[in-house]
Amino acid sequence: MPGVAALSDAAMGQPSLLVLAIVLPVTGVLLSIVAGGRYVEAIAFVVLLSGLVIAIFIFDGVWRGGRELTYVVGGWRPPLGIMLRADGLSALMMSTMAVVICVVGVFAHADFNSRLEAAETRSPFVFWIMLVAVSGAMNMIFLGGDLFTLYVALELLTFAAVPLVCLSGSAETIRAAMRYLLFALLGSILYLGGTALLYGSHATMDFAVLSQQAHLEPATLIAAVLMTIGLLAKTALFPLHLWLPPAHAGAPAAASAILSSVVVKGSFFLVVRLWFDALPGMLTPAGAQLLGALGASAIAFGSVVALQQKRLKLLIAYSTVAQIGYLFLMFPIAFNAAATPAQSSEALTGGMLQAMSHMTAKAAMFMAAGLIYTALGHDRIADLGGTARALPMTMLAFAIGGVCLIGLPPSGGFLAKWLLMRAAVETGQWPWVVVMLAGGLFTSGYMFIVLSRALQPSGEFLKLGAALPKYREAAALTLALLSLLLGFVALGPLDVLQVGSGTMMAAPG
Amino acid sequence: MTILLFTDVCLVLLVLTIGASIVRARDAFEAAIAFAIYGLLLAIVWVRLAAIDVALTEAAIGGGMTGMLLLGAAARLRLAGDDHIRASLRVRLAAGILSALVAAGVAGAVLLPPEVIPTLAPKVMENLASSGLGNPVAGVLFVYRALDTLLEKVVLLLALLGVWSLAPDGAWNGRPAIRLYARLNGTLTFLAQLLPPIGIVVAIYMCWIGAKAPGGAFQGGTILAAMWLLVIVAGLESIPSIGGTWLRIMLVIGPVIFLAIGTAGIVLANAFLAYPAGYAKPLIVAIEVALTLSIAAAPGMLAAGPPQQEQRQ
Amino acid sequence: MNALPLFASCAAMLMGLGLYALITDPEPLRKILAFNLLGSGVFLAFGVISRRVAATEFEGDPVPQAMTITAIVVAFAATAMAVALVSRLVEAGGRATVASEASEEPDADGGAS
Amino acid sequence: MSDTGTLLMAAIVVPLCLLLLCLWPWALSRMLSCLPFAPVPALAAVFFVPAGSSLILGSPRQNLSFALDVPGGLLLGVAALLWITSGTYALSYLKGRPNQARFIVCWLMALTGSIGVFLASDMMGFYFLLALLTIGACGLITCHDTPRAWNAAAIYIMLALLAESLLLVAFVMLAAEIPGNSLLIRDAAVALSISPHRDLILALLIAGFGTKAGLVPCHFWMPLAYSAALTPASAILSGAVVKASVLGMLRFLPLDTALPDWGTAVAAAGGFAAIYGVVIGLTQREPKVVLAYSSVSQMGFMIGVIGMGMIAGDGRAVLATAFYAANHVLVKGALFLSVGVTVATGHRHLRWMLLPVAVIAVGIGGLPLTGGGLAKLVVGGPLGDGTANTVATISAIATTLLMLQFLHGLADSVSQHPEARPAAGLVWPWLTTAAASLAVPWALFLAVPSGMLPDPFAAAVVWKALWPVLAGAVLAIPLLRWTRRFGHVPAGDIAVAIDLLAGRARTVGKAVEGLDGALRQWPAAGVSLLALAVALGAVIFAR
Repeated sequence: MPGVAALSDAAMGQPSLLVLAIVLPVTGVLLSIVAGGRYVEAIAFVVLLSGLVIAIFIFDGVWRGGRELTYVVGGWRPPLGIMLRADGLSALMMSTMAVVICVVGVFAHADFNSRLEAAETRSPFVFWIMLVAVSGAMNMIFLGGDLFTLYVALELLTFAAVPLVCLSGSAETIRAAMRYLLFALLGSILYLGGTALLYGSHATMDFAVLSQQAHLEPATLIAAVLMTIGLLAKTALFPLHLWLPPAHAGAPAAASAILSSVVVKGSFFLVVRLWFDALPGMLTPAGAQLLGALGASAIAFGSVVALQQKRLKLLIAYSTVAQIGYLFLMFPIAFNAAATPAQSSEALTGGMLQAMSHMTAKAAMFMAAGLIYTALGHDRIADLGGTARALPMTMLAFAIGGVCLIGLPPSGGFLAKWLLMRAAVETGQWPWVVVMLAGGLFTSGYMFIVLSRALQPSGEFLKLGAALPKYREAAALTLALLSLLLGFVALGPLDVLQVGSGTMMAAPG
Repeated sequence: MTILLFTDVCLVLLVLTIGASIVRARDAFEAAIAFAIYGLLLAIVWVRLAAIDVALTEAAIGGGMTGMLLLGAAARLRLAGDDHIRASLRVRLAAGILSALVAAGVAGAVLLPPEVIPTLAPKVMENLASSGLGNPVAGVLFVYRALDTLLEKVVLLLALLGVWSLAPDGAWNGRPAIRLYARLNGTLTFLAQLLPPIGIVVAIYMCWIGAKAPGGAFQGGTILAAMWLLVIVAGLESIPSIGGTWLRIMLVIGPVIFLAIGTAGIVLANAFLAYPAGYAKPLIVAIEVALTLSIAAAPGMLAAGPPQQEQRQ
Repeated sequence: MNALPLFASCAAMLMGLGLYALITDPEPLRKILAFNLLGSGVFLAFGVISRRVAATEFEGDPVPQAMTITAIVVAFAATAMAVALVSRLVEAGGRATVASEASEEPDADGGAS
Repeated sequence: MSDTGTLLMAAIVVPLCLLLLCLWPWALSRMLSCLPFAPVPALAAVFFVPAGSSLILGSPRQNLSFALDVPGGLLLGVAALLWITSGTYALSYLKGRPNQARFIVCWLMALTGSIGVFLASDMMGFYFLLALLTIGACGLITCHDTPRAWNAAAIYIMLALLAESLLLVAFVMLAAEIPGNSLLIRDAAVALSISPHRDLILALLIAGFGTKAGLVPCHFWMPLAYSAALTPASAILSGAVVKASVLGMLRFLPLDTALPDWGTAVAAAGGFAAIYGVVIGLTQREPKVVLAYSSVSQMGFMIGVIGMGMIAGDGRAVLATAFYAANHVLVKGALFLSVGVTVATGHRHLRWMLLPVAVIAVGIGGLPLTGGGLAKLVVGGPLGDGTANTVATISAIATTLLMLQFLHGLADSVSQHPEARPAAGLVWPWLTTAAASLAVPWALFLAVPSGMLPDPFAAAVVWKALWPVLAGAVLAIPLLRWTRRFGHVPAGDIAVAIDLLAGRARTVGKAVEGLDGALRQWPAAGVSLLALAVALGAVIFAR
C-alpha cells in the first residue's frame, strides 16, 4: 500500500517530505509545459499550496523532533551521493518563503489569469511556471547539502527570475534583464570555480563532510573567496547592486515582490551556509568586518538614494539594496574574536530573522505599490495625494511593511535588530550598532515621505484607473501583518533556529 | 613522453592564442568564428585530460551548439551596427591587473595539490558494478548524482521558456524565426537529405554505448538536434510551433520519465532516485533514451530562438 | 614530468582572460563570449582536478567530469538565453548595451512599466 | 487571573481592541463616540488596583509584564482623566472637520501607548508602547493637513525616532548587563548603577528621554507640533504624552544613588531650559505657541528637579517630580482646551471664560493654594536652598509673566461675533478639566503620603510662593509692552536651522546618487567585484 505508507510518512514529518518539497515543483513545471495554457494557474496553485503544507510539516518535524531531518538521495551517502538536510534555519526560511509565495500567487491571480482566454497566452504561462520554478529552486537551496547541487539550484533560480524581470517586454525591462542575467552568470561561474577548487582539496561537496575535513589551506580559502564573491554578486550586495534597481522596479508587481523578497535570499542563504556550516571558523574577523563594511555601505547608499527617488517602485527597490546590507551585518558580529558561541548564534538568529522579516515586508510593499500603480496609472511619489483615502487597506499594508523595515516593535524587524544589537553590544562592536540605528532613521525618512504624500488630499478629485478587487489588497495586508507579528516568534519558534545549526553553534544558547 | 609534452605545450599555446583572439577580435562576428575553433581545440584538451565524455560534450555543445548560436547572433547583430564606448584605459588597466591577480590565485590553488590527492574515484568504481554500468561518468550522472542531472534538465527547460518568453505578445504559439538557406545552396539540401539517417544511427549508438563507454544521452541528443536543425535550415521540414503538443511532449518526456523512475524508487528501492536491485541498467537506459529525445528537442529549440510573428511566405 | 601544471595554468589564464573581457568589453554579445571563455577556464580546472588522480590506478576522477558535463549544459542554456535577450533588445529598438540607465532621467520612463 | 490583573489588562487591552476594531470601516465610522470611554478602565485601575500589583502576559521565559506603582499610578490617573475630558471635547470639536478617521485611529494609538507606558514594567513593552505613542502623536499632529502641520510632524517624528534609537541602544546595553534573561525595568535600574558602561548608558538615556521631553536644544518640535495640532490633540500631547518621558527618566535613572556629576549636568540643562523656554515664549503672540514654550520651561523644570535628586541621591525626588508632572498634566490640558473655547467665544462672554483660565495659568507660576503652588511646595525639598532655588524663583517670576502674556494673547483671539457662545460640548469638558486641575492636586497631596512637607497654609510658605507671582505681575505691565516692540522669534526658534541643514543634506544626497550611478556602470561594478575578491582574499589569508 504505497499510498498509505507515504501518507503516514507525511503525518510523522518524515524525511521523504524533503524530497517531495523538490519533486513537487519540478513535476509542476513539467506538467505545466505539457498541459499548457489554461491549466498553468491551477497547477501552480496546487503545487504552491502543497508546498506550504509540506513546509509546515517539515517545520513541525524539525521543531518537535529537535534535530535536523536528513534524506539520502538514491541511497548513496555523501561524499559519493547527495544528502538533503532540513535544520532549523532551512525549516523556518522555507515556511516563510512558502507563505510569501502563496500569498503573492493569490495577488497575481488578477494580473495573470490564465483561464480567461481560450488560447495560451505568453505572460500567464511564463509567470506561473516561473513562480513554481522559483519555489522549487528555493526549496532546493534551503534543503540542499551539496555545493554542486546548489550550483544547479542557483542557476535554476536565476533562469526562473530573469524572465520575470522582462515579463512586460519593454526595451527597458529587457535591458534590465540582460544586465541581471550577465552579472548573475558572472557570479555563478565564480561560485562554480570555487566548488571545483573545494573538490580538488577535499573530494567532497557535502557540507557536513566538508565541515569536518576542511582545514586552513590556501586552496580552500581561495575557493571560499570565489564562492562568496560570486554569491554576493547574485545577492546584489553593494557595490555589486548594479542590476537590482532597474530589474526589481521594472517587473510587474507580483514578480517584483518575488524577486525582491525571495530570490535575493537564495544566494544570501548560501553565503550563510558556506561560512557558518560548511567552513566553520574559516572566516577571519577581518574578513567578516569587510562583509559588514559592505553591508554598512549598502545601508548608507541604498537609503540615501532611496530618499532621492521620484518613483515608488524605484524607492522600494533601493530600499531592498539597503536592507540587503542589514543581512550582512551579522557576519562581523558573529565572527568576532570576542564572541562566544551563544553570542554568535544570537547574531545568526537576528540575521535570519531580518531576512524573514524583509521577505514578508518587502513583498507586501511591492504588492501595495503595484496596486497603487494599477489604481492611479502611475507611481510618481509627488502625485500620490489622496491615495490613503482611496486605498486605505493598501496604504496600511505599505505602512506596516515600513514599520517592519524601520524596526519598530513588535515587528520581526525589531526583534532582529534587538538580537543583532545585543550581540554587537556584548562583543563591544559599536560601529554596527550606529549603522543599524542610522539605517532605521533613513528608512523612516523615506517611509514618511511616501506616507505623508499619500495622506495629503489630492489637488483635484482622484481618478482611479481601475477598481481593485478586495482580495488583492487583503493579500498585501496579510503579508504586512505577518511581518508585524513576526516579532512574536520570540515566544517560541525562534528556538528552532538552533536546531542542527553547525558545529560552531554547538553550545546551547 | 617529450613529444607528447611538446604537443601539449603547443595545444595550450594555441588555446590561449585563440582565446586571446576572441577578446581582441575587431568585431563580434570574428570573435564568434574564433570561438567555434576554440571549442574544438578545447575538446582536444579534454581528450588529453583523459575525459572523453567531457570532450564529446564540449565538442557537441560547448563548441558546436554554442558556437552556432553565437555565430548566428553575431551575423544578425552585425547589421544593427551599434557603436559602443570602450571602457577607459584606467578601467581597463585596473580590470587587467585585478583579473590577473584573481587568475593567479586560482592558478595557485590548482597548481598546489594537497599531498594526498583526495578522490572519489575508488568509491565510484567500487559501487559501479552493482548498477551494471561500465562507464563511471554515466554512473555519477545517473546513479550517485542523479539529482543534479535531473535538475539540470529542468534548467534547460526553464532557459527555453525564458527564451520563448521574449516573444512579442502576439507571436506566442508562433514558430521561431530561423533563417532558411534552401534556395541559396543546393548542397545544403543534399546534405540535409544524406546526413540525418547517418546521424540518427550514430545518435542511437551514442546513447546506447553511454552506459558502458564514453557517450550518452547528451552527446546522442545533441547529434540528433544538429541533424534536426540541418533539416530545418535546409527547408525540408518546417520548425514546429512552440505550442505544438508533440514538441511539448518531446521536451518533457525525458525529465518526466527520469522523475517517474526516481519517484518510483521511493517505494521500490526505499529512496528517491534509487533503482531496485538488478533493474538499474535497464532503467538507466530507458532514462537515457527518453532524455536523448528531450535533449534533441531542447537545444535545438534554444538555438532557434523565440517565436516570431508568422512572416514567412 | 607531466603536462598537468601546464593545463592548470591554461585554465587560470583563460579565467583571467574571460574576466577581463567580461568587464571591459562594452558589447553584450562579446560579454557572452567572454562568459564562455571564463566558463571554459573553470571547466578546465575541473578537468585538471579530475586528472590529478592519474598518479594512482585511475585514469581520472569521474565525479568532476560528470559535474563538468552538467555545467557545460547549464552554460549553454545560459548562453542561449543571453543571446535571445540581446537579439530581442536590438529588435525592440533599444540599444544593445548594458550601460547603466542612470544617465537617463529616471522619471522619463514613468509610463514604461 | 485575579480581578486586579483583569482590570490592569483591561486598561491596555480596551483601547488596543478599539484600535484594532478601526480596521472594520463600520466600526470606524462609529468610533468617535467611544473615544471618551476608552481610558475609563485605566482610571478605574488607578482607583481599584492596589499599588504594586503586576500582570505578566506570555510564557515565563519571554513575556510582557505590567505593574502599577505609585509614580506610575499618579500619572496614569491624571492622564486618564485628561484623555477622558479631551476625548469628550473632541466629540464636538471634530464635528464637520476633515480627517476624522485619521484622528480617531491616531488618538487610539496614542492613548494605548500613553496608558501602556505608565504601566509597562519591562523594557520591551515600554519601548513598544513608546513607539506606538510616537506614531499616534505624529498622526495627530498631521490632522490639519496644512504644510505647516506636515512639517511639524516630520520634525517631530524624526526627533522622536532619533530619541528612541538612543533609548534602544541604552535598553539593549541594559539587557546585556542584567544577569539572567530578565528585561524588567527595575532590574535594569539596579544593573545600571553598577554597570561598567554606566556613563554611556546614562548619556543615552538622558539624551533620549530629554529629546522626547523637549529639553533644550531638542525642544523645537514642541512649539511647532502643539500649534499645528488640533486643540484636543494639543491638550493631550502637552498634557499626557510628554509625561511618558518624565516617567521614563524616573524609572530608569538610579535616583537612589548619588551621582553628583551627572546630577549637576542634568540639573543645569533643566534649569537652563526652564528659563530659556520662558524667555523665547515671551516673544510669541499665538496662545498655543506661548503655551508650548511654557511646556518647554516646565519640562525643563521637572528635569532640573530630577537632576537635583541625582546629585543628592535623594529618592524622594521621584514622587515629587511625579506629583509636579501630574499637576502639569491637568493644568496644561485645561489651558490648551481653553484656547479652543475662547476662539468660539464673543467678547461679551469673555470675562467668564477668562477667569478660571487666569487662575489656572497663574497657578503654574506657583500661586499659593492652587495645584501649581502645591507642586512647587512638593519639589521644594529636592531643590534645596542653593542655586537651584534661585533658578526656581526666577522661573516662577518669568512663568507668571509668560502666563499673563498668554492671557493677553488669548483675549485677542476671541470670536469676531460679540455674541458668540461656545458649544456646551466644548465648555463642559474644559470646565471639568479646569476644576480637576484645581481639585485633584489637593486630593493627591492629601492622599499620597509624601513625607514631612511644610503646611501649605503657613504664612511663611504662602508668602514664599506668592511674592514671585506678584513680582511677575508687577513686571508684566512694562515688560509685555517692551517685548511687543522687541520683535518676534519664529516659532520653534532654532528650527530655522533645520531648513539650512536640509539644503545641505539635499546636496549631499544628490552627490551620493551621482556616485551610486557611477558605481552602477558595468565596468565599475566589474572592477569592484574583482577588487572585492582580492580584498576578501587578502584579509582571509592574513591571519
